[in-house]
Parts: sequence; structure tokens; C-alpha cells
Amino acid sequence: MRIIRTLRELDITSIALFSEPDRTALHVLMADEAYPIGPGPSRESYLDLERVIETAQRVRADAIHPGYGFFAESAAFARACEAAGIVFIGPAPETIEALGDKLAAREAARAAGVPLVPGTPGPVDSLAAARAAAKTIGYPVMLKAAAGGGGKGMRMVRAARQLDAAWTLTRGEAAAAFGDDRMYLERAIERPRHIEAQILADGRGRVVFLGERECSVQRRHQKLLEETPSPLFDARRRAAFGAAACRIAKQVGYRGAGTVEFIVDARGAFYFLEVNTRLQVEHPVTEMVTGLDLVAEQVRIAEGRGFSFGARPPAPRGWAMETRIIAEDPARQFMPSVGRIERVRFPQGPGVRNDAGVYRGYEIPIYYDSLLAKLVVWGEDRERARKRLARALREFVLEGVHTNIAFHRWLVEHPEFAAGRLSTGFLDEHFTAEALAPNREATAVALLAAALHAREERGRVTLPAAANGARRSRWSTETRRIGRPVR
Amino acid sequence: MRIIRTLRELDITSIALFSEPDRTALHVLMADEAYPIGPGPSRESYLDLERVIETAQRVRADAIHPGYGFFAESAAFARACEAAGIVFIGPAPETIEALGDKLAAREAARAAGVPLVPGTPGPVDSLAAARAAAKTIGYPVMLKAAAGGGGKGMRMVRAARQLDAAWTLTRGEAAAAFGDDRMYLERAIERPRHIEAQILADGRGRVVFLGERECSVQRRHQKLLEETPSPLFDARRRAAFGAAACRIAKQVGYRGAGTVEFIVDARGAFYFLEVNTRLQVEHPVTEMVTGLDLVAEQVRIAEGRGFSFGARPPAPRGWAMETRIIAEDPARQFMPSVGRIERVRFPQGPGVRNDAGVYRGYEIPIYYDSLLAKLVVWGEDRERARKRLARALREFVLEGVHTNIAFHRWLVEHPEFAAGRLSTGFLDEHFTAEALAPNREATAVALLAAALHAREERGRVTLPAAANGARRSRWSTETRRIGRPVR
Amino acid sequence: MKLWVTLEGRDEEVEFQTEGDRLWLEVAGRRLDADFRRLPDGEVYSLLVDGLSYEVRVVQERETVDVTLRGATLPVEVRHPLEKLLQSVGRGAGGHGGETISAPMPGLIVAIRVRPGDRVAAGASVAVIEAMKMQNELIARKGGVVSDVLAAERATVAAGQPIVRLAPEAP
Amino acid sequence: MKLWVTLEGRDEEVEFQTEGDRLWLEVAGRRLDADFRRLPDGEVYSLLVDGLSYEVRVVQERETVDVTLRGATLPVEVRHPLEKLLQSVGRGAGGHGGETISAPMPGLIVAIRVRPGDRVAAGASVAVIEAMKMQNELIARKGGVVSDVLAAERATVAAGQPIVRLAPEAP
Repeated sequence: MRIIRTLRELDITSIALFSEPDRTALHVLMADEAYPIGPGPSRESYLDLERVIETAQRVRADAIHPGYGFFAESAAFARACEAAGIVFIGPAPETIEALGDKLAAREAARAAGVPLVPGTPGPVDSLAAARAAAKTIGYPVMLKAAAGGGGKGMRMVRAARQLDAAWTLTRGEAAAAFGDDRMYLERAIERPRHIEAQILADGRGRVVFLGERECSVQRRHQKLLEETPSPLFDARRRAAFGAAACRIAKQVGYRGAGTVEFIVDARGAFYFLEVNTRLQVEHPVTEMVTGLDLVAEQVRIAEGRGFSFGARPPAPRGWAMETRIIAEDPARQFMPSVGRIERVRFPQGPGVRNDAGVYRGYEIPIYYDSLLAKLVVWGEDRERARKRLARALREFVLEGVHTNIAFHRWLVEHPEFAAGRLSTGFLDEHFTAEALAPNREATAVALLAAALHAREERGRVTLPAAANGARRSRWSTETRRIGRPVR
Repeated sequence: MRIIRTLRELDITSIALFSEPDRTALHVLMADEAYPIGPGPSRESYLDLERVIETAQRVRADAIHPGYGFFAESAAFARACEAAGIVFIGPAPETIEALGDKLAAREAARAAGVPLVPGTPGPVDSLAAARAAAKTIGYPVMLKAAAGGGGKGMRMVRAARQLDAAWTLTRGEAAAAFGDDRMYLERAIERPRHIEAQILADGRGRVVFLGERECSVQRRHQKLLEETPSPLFDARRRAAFGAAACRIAKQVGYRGAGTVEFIVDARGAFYFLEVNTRLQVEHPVTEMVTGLDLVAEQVRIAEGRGFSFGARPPAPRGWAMETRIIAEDPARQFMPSVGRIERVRFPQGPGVRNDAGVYRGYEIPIYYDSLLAKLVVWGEDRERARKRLARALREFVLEGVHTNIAFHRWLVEHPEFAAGRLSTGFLDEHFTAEALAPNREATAVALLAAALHAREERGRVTLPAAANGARRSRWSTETRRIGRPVR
Repeated sequence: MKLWVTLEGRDEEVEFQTEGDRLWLEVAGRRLDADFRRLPDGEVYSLLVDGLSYEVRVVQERETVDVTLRGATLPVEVRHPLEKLLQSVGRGAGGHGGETISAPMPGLIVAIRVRPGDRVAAGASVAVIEAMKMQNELIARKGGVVSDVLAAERATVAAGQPIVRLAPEAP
Repeated sequence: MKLWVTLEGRDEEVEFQTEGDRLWLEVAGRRLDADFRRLPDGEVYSLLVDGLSYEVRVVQERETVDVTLRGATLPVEVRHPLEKLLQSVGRGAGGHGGETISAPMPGLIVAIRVRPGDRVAAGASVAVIEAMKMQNELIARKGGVVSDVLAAERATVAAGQPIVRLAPEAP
């Protein structure tokens, strides 16, 4: 949809490919043309490379925009497009490949002089070596098992005097858990922030930085709220950050739109994480402050026409925030919620952009992710953007499934959020399900509404409900057997 | 609603007053508090000054924002607010009064050195005097009956040799039609444009110009599409225009947001028309390019806090256009359409703001105007804004009543509109109802849909429709009498 | 299935077939192939006509079907070939044709008393409509054989909307 | 009218009256005065509670009424004082109380065979539900007197939703 809108503004015919359950999805309704590519499960449709390419050829597509998911970061797909004579709107397959390999990406960053989280280059084989390394890196350090992962086999060491005990403990655990006691050290980033750089490369050597996005508010590595600029950066820090991101892009000969992700400590020091070789879900915040249409820029670059702007990109104006409206129940451990959208009324007014993928009556398919809408706001400064977001969230009506709207309301009203003190541990630190408990006023109104409803319903069902029609064969409700077919 | 949104962002409690049929209007649903003020007809509710003031006092309102209509330009209302100790968000009653009187307003403009349409100061009493006046004014001139109005009793004279005949003719007509043959002359503005200046005055002597709005596309003096900036103005012309508007505001000691309207000829010469002492329906285009919230500025000024910006307002960025989505049928002489909104799906995506006053199921009250929504778009330049508007109009779903959406689509795709060659006669010159006739493709799809529907409906009604229940007393359908009440 | 449709004053014969979610339509020598789905959001269909995506709303008005497509509404008249025939016979024989019993006011159809093929005597009730809390019988003026039942029970109808059509009895 | 409501585990007795579009409610010693309108957009009410504007959606779930208010959903249990009484009797007497016959699967209620006050024998059918194109009788296990019919004919019900409640026959 996001892409269809831009294509329409560019007078380019939009063609959607869809899986069976997406037949009535909004992007199919909105596209100029739409063709089926198979059943619900992604691997039989959206991830069936041959079928996608074959369909695109049959309907005479000139180019494919891979969106945010599925084949968006697939070198094999980009290569298949090339072979089929279809333009892939994204970087060259070799670039995707190189940046998809974490070690190769880290190597590129190192070669471009971009900082990585300081640590030992490989395992250290003795406590003495660990002591020396920790001293070089600087405390606090993370002691990590080489075979560890997913939060296991690691321990933070705050001071030199704790290292001996930690070494013994962690090594023992690693040996027990992984059968491998090799250890390495990395600087511990306390209260880390996730900040990323939006870059655009014309494929002829020009790379520009379109500002950073702070995406620190996350739940299990799922971004929940993004904003630009970052409340942490001043102009000098921002310039250094942007320059580092551009150096990596130049290093690998990048083309198109891309995101360079960094982990940032509380003082603003940033360390390279990885490069996403596609447009991100949160790209609209960058569009709000720059006025650029990033999809249009992607199309221009793919057509070999370079950027829409001259010597430098438009200076960003004001502040933008995006929240992801997701079908999940924050009161029940954010359990995914399925069902039908029964009512919608989206926020409007100044500085509000809401990109929703659902409409009234729409049944959320069980096959794909549960992102219902992206609510983006703009304000002259952070505080005004935040107030506007709170207002838009209050205005947001989306009923039929549980959503995280009330959660987002809590989030933007939280004093720590308002103060811009963010980290990837924000929710662990501040959120409890009780935070969303209804207040006295909401409780009273809910009782009133329930009583009113009960009265209306009773009124209906106590009317004579005549027993008409002949009796049919009986089945016990307890055995749950199915009776004879209806004529 | 527009106002409620801003108040909520400012943490100010919003109170809506509503008439009986507006009980379920969106502004009542969205306000923090809402109180009834009487039945449907405006003069028994919204225009019942005493009741409005009395209700506002009872619910302890600190201030009243009069919106765009009803009491927005009423000096009496502003005075009543003052007397009741309620802040009226607008200019002083004396200012409203002075600018409400057309002659006094023209006098103020003249005193401020702002051009008026050149003409004779009063009636001319002879053909010789008319000849002399016409020569001074410059051809073409309008010969106008002093008692005329509404397009009657006036004639355009293109050259001196036509004046004698026109004088005799028009004078005769005026005598016959109005019993008054006094005539005066004014310069004829050919292909006139309507361009207005948005001004903001802090009430302490500072007045700023927030750019112009071109509102030339009109039907019977009803604005249909507004944009900023005007495609006619260059920087020099714009500066002169803005300075003139500010001079008038200073002349009358203006306070708050206001609009100075001008008639502009094809070469860019502008002549004062009148001042609107309120916010206009089309104010969002100014908000889109400046980033300001004009309602927030009004509130600040009413609180005596001056502007939100420092020395000068933000420089405008890009281009904005607004279309008014109205319940009317362009295929039938724009006849108003009433009914229930059966389906909505509003446009979204980058650069789109849609402020709608309706929702699914909403019954349009017959008492008030039929503005359903204001669709506003922003683009980096005029062409991109226009393309975006075309895209948003295509995306706009609003069903149940006839709307002018298809008309707007025609308008924004028209080559003369695209070229920016506008005048208040644009529709007379270019529009015919045939312009909206369906093309071959639409016709084929409509037939297909109708046939499909017929099949589904037939399928339903040819099922055995059993005649159950006892017979009741009969009434002929032709006499249209009403039978006995249902239990 | 064959139908006669009238749009913008032009009559066309339309032939169409459906199979599941697919529909084939032939009109004026042109053949269209469409995939259709009724959307849960009202009387709205999504059509993919040879791959081109359309969203149309179809509403039964009195004598026509109003089709809304991209913000514009086109009124289409749809008749069975039989009705078409009856209409021309009716016209030819000077009003000697059938009878259409329409709703005299907007209301709710609470009962339909006849089904297609039934013989109806002059003065007999064919349906009951409820409006403003009163019930009213809809009466056949001349009588005949029910050719079409055009509204369902519990349907809300507009004033003037045809409810039952009668063909003249075979002589 | 008196009702027992349970929200967040707390029981409250609620007394309320309605008159046209106005409603008075007394709960926990607090009195609320509201103007209410059902919006045409679903099961949604606009409430003006002492002037404060609320929009609430109310949906009947199995045993509760789900009230959605400003993006959050609160499940509320609502019972008649009689039910409340029966429930406590039932609890007291160790399951000797009434019987609730619920929908075994999501489906459409095609017939309700009983009305409040009817005596129902063990093994008798109280309603018919249709799902996946099959019809199923809902059977009373122990029997009793119908105290509540909780679903209407043609209603779509969720799995587990109570359809009919029976009180034990008076000894």
C-alpha cells in the first residue's frame, strides 16, 4: 500500500501479488492490478521464488519492489529478478549478500573506520589474559561464552575485583551448558539505546545521511515506538554518526535506501550492529521531517535517475514519532489477538499520518504478522510531537481485536519517556500489566455501559421466542457430535 | 473537532455545545464534555445567543472558540462573552464591527494605502462624466447600476467606442428593473482570481503574514479548492501582498487570526475585498506549509501569550492544496445529497491530511451545511502536491450519499488547472456535466457488478418465502392509509 | 444466465456464468473474466477483471441498481429476458401487461405472502410492510401470476421500491 | 431494575432506571446521570455521563460483557439478582443448583425451543445450533425450569456461550 501510493503519484501501474487469504487485503483492493500466487503459508506463496518471478514475467512487470519483509533482503531473489530481466528495487545482490553475513558486515565497518563494541578479537585462554583484556576494554565488561547465545552464558562484571569469581562461575556454566568453556570479553553497554541511520545511495558514489531514528523502545527485539531525531544527540554527535553510516555504505558500494543500525551508550558513543538492506517499517518518521518520499527516491535510483534533490537533502524540520498498532493484548502478556475488525475511526487533524492495513470487516489472516497500522505524528519539537501522539492515540478507534493502543497511551504519558530517557530495557524497567488497570472513572462507565447493554438484551430475549419448525434428530451437546447436514 | 484536537494537545478541557440532531455528531463524541443547547434549527440553538452564553457559564467555560460559522463574526456575541466574563477567542468586538461594515472596511484599506478596485467614488451623472471617468480608470470598465446587485444591472465595456451605446442600454435597464438609473464605473477585472492573506496579530502591535491562499476555483462563490502558495505570485509580489494585508490589520488594531481577501487580475495586481475576522475552512493549507497550528496560536493570543515563534514565523515549505468534499451530486447540477454514510475509507499515506466530520452510519442532519471532509495534501512542489491530491482522491471511499469526489478528480487532472491558469470563472469556462460521464471501462465494470448483484439477489428471493403468521386487516396500497399499530 | 441491462439509456443483452468466485460476462461482443469477493463491509464487491482491481458498491434502488465505482454512481437497470419481453408486450398491448406492486412508503417487509408462480386474485394481499409502527397490506390491483418477488422478508425498502411483479394470466 | 455486576473480581449491586434516552445508575453509593444513544456504527453507545463524553462498545462474550472504552477492554459480568441468588444457592448446595446449556461450538442459533418459565425434562432439546452446515440439538442434561434464554434465534454464538439457563424445580 505504502508503495502503491507512491507509484500512483508517479503514474506507474502498480501490480500486487497476493496469497489466497490476502485476496481481500487492502493492498489488493488498492492496486491497479492484482494476481494470485498461492495459498496462505508464506513458503507456498510469497516465498515461492519461482512462482513470484514467473508471475511477474507473465504480467509483464518492469520492476519489483520487495517491500519490508519476505524477499526484501534476499540476494537470491535479487539475482533471480536480474536473470528474468526485471529490475529489483534495492541494492545489488552482492551487496545484500555481503551485508547479510554478520562477520563480513563487521569487517566492512572496521575497514570503514566505524567503531564496533570494544572486545577481544577472539577467545581468551587464561584468567590473566582476561584481566589484561578487561583493563584495556574498561569496566564494566561482559564475560561471554563463545558458544553462548540468547542471553545464556554471559555475565556482567562491574569491577576488577569481581572478575576472578565471575571467570570461574561463567566458565563452569558454559562447560556444563555447551560443553565448550571458551570465553571472550566485550564492553558492557549499560542502558543501551538502539539508534539507526537512514541513508540513501544513488549507486554512482553519492551517499547521503537523512537523519537518525531512535528505536530504543522495544519488547523482545520488536520495535514499538520510533522517533527522529534522537533526544540523545546534539549536532556534533549527529554529524559523526551520519558520517560513520555513510562510510560503511561507500565501503560496500551501496545503492538505494538502507539503514545502518548502532547500539549507543548513555553518553552517546555508538557501535556498529548491522545494515538492513531495505526500507524499514519506521521510515515514515524520516519522511515527516524531511518531506521526502523514500519510496519515490528508491524508484528514481532504480531507474538510474539519482536523487530528487540537488547538492544536499532537505534539512529536517521538527520532530516525528511513530507507534506500531499491533493486534495483541497488553493485559495478557501481549498475546496475539485474532479476529475481525468491527469498527474503525482513525485519528486525523494536523500533523497526523496513519497508515493502516485494515478496514471494517477485515478478517486478520492467521498467517502473517499482526501490524494493523502505523501511527505517525509530527510536531515542531519533541514535546509537541509527544502531546500530539497522545491526542491521536486517544482518538484512535480500532475494535474487534485487542490492540496495544492503551499500552502506547501509557508509554507516551510516562515521565521517563517524556524526558527522553530511553533504553532497550525501558519496558523491563517501567512496565507492569497493572499500569493499564482501569481507573475509577473508566470502571464506573464500564459498569454503566454493561448494565445498559444487559437491559437492552434482556428486553430482546424475554419476548416470546416461538418454537417453530419440526423437530430434528437429537445429538447430545456433550459428545459434540455433528448432526445431519442442512438441506 | 479541529479545535478539540488542539485543545487536547494543550491539555485544555474541551466542551462542545450541541443541538438536538448533532447529539451523535463527531465533535460531541470527541469532546471531553458536551451539553445540549436546543433543537435543530440554528436560530433556536447555535444562534440563540442567550442560551449559548448561559450554558457556557453554567458549565464554567473559561473561553469560547466560535469556530468558522454561526457567531464567529458576531460583535454582539463577542460583547456578550466579555460581559459574562468568558474569553472570546477572536478579535475585539469593535474590530469585528468595523470590519463587518463593507464601507468602513474599504475606508480602512484606503487609509492603510491598500489598493481598491479603481472606480468612481460615487455615481456619475452624465455620459460625458462617464467618458472622462472611464478614461482615467482605463478600459475595460464595468458600468454598474448603483441599485444593482447579484450580477444584474452591469455591463462590461471593452473600448471607448462602445461606451455610448452601453450607457443608454444599461441605464434604461436599471431604470426599468430598479426604478433608479444612477450609474457608476469600476475597472473590469478579467479572469479575476481570489487570493487571500493569512495574518496573525498578537494584539500588542505585532502582525505577521503567513502566506497567501489561492481560492479561485469556486462555484457560486463557494470555494472548492484552495492552495498555498499561489501559482501566480513571485517573491516580490508576495511580499507586497503580505505587507498590504498587514497594514490593514495594523490600521484597525487587529488581534488574533484573520484573513484579508483580495481580487487579483491576471498580471498579479491585487485589490482589497474584505476581511474575515475568523479562521477559515481552508486554514489547513497554511498549517501544512508552515508547520504551525493556527488554533494553538489563537489560544495563545487569547491567553495574552503572543506567538509561539520568535522574531519571525517559520518559512513556508513546499506546496499544499485542500479540496472540500461535499454531499452533492455534480452530475445533477450539484444538488445537495442527504442520507446516511454507509461506508468510509479515507486516504492515508505520506503528505495527506483528511479532516472528516462523518463516520460510518452517520446520518447527515438536514439543518446544516453539507461539508463532509476537508482533504489536504502537501508536496515538495505544486506538481507533486497535485499528483498526491489525485492519488488521495482516487483512494477516497465515502459512500451512501452523492459526493463531489469524482468532480474533484476531474478538476485536478484538468490541463488548465495543472498549468495553474485559474480564475473564479474556471468552472463556467471548463466544466460540463459530461466531463464526468463514465468511460468505457467504468461502464463495463458497472454492468458486470449490476449483473452479479442481480444474480445474488434473485438467488435469495426465489428461495421458498413461506407465508407465515395470521392475516391482518387489509389496506390498499394505493390509498396509502396506515393500518393498525404493531403491538 | 441472460439479463437485459440499461445504462445511460442504452439497452444491452448480457450473458453471464458464475462458478464459485469466478464470473464470465459477455456484453456487446466483449468477454470479461472476473474474480469476485463480497467484502464484509457492506454491499461491496472486490472485482479482479482480467487482473485489474475494482471495488464496487451495489445498492438496489427502486427500479435501478446503483453502482458506485471510484466515487461516481451509475444507475443500471437490470431485467430478466422474460421481464423484458413482458415489458415490450405490455407496451405493445397498451398497458394490458402485468402489474408491479411497490412499497408505498419506506419501511420493513415483515411478510411476503406469495412465491413465484403463485396465482394471485385481484384484491389479494401479497406482502405486509411495517412503517412508523403500523402494518400495511400490499394488495394486488388486477391480479395475475407472480413472476418475481423482488424483496425478501425483513428487508428495509424505500418508497416506490417494487416488491412483487405479476405477469398477466395466460389467456 | 437491579443487577449484580462483577468487574476485576469485585461484586457490586447496581440499581438503574431508564427513561427515553436518559439513564440513572447507582453503584457503590455513587449516583450517575447519563444521556445515551446507540450509534448506528455497531454495538456502540455514546454516553454523556454528567456531561462527560464517552464512547463505549459493548459485546456479549460467553459469560461476560466486554466493554471497550478508550482502546482498553474490560470484561464485566452482569446477573439478575435472581441468578445471583441461584448461583449462591447452587454453590451452597454443592452443585445441586441449576444447569446452563452452552453452545458446544461457534455457530448460528436456528431455533430456541423454550421460553422462560417452561418446565424442561432431562434429555429434552432446548435449542438448535447450526455450524459447518450441520444442525445440532442442544439437550438439557438434568432438566428444570427455564430461568433465562440468553441468545436469540438467528444469533451467532461463540463456543461456550451460554444459551439457556435452568433453575432446579421447586421441591
